[in-house]
Amino acid sequence: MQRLTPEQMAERLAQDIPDGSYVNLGIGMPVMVANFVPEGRDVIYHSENGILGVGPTPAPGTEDPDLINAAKQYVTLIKGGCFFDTAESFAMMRGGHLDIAVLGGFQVSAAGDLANWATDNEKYPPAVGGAMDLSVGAKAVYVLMRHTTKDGQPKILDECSYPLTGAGVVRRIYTDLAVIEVTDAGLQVVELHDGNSFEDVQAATGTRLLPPAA
Amino acid sequence: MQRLTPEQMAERLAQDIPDGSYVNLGIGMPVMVANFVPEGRDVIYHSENGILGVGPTPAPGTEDPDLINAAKQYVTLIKGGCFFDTAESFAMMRGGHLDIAVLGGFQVSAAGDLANWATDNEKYPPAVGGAMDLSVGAKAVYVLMRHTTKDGQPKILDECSYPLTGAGVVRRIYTDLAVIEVTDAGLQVVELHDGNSFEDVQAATGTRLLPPAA
Amino acid sequence: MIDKRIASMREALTDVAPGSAVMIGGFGSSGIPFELIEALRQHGAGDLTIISNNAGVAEEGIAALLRDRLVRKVVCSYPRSQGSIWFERLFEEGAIELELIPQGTFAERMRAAGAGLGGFFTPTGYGTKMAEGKETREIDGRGYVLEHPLSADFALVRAHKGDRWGNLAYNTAGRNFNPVMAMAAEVTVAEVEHLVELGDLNPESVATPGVFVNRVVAQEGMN
Amino acid sequence: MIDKRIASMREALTDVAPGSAVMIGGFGSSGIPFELIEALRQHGAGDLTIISNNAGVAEEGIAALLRDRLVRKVVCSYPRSQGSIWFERLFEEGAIELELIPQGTFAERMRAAGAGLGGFFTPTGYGTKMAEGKETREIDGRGYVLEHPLSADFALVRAHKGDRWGNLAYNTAGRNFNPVMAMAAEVTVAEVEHLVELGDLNPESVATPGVFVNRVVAQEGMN
Repeated sequence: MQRLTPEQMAERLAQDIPDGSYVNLGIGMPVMVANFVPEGRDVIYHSENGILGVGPTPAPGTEDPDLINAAKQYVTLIKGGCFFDTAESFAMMRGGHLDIAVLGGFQVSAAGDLANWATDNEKYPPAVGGAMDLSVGAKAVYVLMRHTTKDGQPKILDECSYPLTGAGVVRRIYTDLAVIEVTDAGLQVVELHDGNSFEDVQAATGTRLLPPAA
Repeated sequence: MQRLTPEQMAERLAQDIPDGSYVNLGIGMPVMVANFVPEGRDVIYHSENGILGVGPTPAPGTEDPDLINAAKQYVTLIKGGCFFDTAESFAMMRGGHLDIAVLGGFQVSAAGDLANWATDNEKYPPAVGGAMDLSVGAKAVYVLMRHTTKDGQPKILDECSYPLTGAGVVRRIYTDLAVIEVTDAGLQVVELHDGNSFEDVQAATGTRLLPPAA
Repeated sequence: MIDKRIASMREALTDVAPGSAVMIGGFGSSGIPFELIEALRQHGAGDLTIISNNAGVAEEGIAALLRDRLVRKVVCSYPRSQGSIWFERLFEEGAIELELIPQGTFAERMRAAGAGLGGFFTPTGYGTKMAEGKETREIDGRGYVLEHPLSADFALVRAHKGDRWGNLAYNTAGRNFNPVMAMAAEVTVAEVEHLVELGDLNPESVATPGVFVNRVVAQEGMN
Repeated sequence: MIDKRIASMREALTDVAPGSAVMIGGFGSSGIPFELIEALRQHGAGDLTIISNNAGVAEEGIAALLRDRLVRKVVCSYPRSQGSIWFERLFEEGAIELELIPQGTFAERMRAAGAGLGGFFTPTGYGTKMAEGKETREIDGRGYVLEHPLSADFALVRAHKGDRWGNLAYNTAGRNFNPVMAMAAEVTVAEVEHLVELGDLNPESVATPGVFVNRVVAQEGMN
């Protein structure tokens, strides 16, 4: 099977971010999406710690120690950006003011449930951050994740076995194998990445998929 | 009986505002209190529309059209003052961050209930503003009002007949006849203005008062 | 390219339908979007619900909407300032509905709408007429009233400066209700005294981030 | 005369008793009151409940409090950043209690405490483990969880500039949790990079009005 690299996955998702969107990118693979937004589109990135208009990594030596993103990496502010406190930042998120949240995922269910904050390892501390607020608050939640775990187990399942981040919140799943939309009828494959057959992708999935329109 | 003028009433109340207090003065007689705070005391006045550090009336011609107090009069900002929005302003009030609110009153009951926002005239529109938030939120609520109505009816009563602003919220009542503290034992007269006997003040009151300590 | 500028007050309000709920920022005469209100009056959509702290004085602002009988209902904390003749007249006639809300609850209900909350318990109004018909509860020995979010179809706000992304900064106490209303409405239209270039506003002094604003119009000096 | 300045970090924390609940502002390494945390560590009061978004990395800040075993419980949204070795070690040992709260609920619970609200309904966490044991309710067809205010005995916050009345202004994204924590605690102590004269702060850019702050201490360069 053909698997996209993380860069290719981020690039594919970036194509679906419309001009003028307000977007929150989660920690991990999602933050890479910012590097691939097609030229000519104005996209404003939100960071949960109180930034609207997150810009690129600063040149070495020019870092502002207080100016970091949700992943605690140094960033800059673009022209037209602004700062606010956490309560207001989450008002934006929970209040439906952001167009798209791109989140990583441990598991996604057929009903669009998302699990991405805790596993079943009780010795390893859970960490939720802003994921639950984004999952209920953004107008659209896109999950960017590998189709299967490192040892080949499916991550798209009938039901999530890990604790949920949000129930029925996922709109689309962008994996290294396909793009899948969560619909009332079920998980609709909207795109198979080059060289992958529907049957192969179905075989790597823990729940029934609907084939793409012919 | 000796009745204090409104200025004298405001001056009397001002003696009881400690140095360093954050104070909200209601519309009407209460705003006059600011003119009488004893020299050497730093008092910071809050205005519900989003000002901490309200200063005196501006010189004619120097008014800022946006800089008004709760009574919609032009004011200034003192050095060290600041501005914020209404939600934050009422967070201050309701959250117990202001030391004293001085409110006008239509009626006060023996239990410290306050009525100051509506009468029983249904043709006349009620108006509540910030009075209810202040009455539950300030650390101490002082009522500044005449002891009786224009036609001589008592305003301090067993029970308020007008709709309540807050139940059991009043700490002290400053009238033109006396200063009265609301205590668990009842309405305790703490001061009779010069020349007034306890019996005279009791006669002008619609509920039982406790005489001042001898 | 994000550009929320609209050429005129009139064009910014063409889609206000009769029966709309419209928030209007300001307190007394401070921070009031007078030009947008005048454009709303000229637009002429009636049967409006006006959500604003006060109900206008003389023939100005909201008072002119009342005078022209465009308003079915006023939602506010303090309808009768000195000179609120039109509100008082219509109220006495029974020609206008009034929903009176304590000012802090009023601001907080709009914030709740903007912040995606389903409601909150406030001590304000407990034990008074304002709590009648509402759910109440004792929490840690204190009485609270459950209040629900308050949203609207439009919010008309006024700022001192704004840019084409809708970032707004206010002058002194002109801020008041404008930020919470900008959060709470479906469509927020900002009247700005000064339209400035992107990057001219201090990013630490933007009191309304542009994400809350849909349209920005420079004052035309129409009043 | 209102003067909230305290001469040293140490003196600002002398009344922190063992078992206190202490909010600590900041996010990651941004806006963290590192000098106050170090003074708290040297003060030595144990059995603390630390309320902060993260749990420190390496041997810095909150991690040093954990290492010295001064902390009984951590209340936060994201305890394990890369390098949170002390939190992970104590957690695995079962030597520390964790109350994990979604970040928006965390901020909003502190704001509710500061704003005098008794609780609020949030959609965050509905249908998840976070809602277990909590009151839930459907409002207009959507599920919500009832959350209660979160207060503390002390809040340690960090600002860029502060004056003797406790007015605070922040640098860029260093604001984060500092304003809500300043509202929510019994006693708020502010560590400021620059102590400025009264009137030097722009009154429109003060993000934490002085009424929320009890003590102001200039950084000593102790780290």
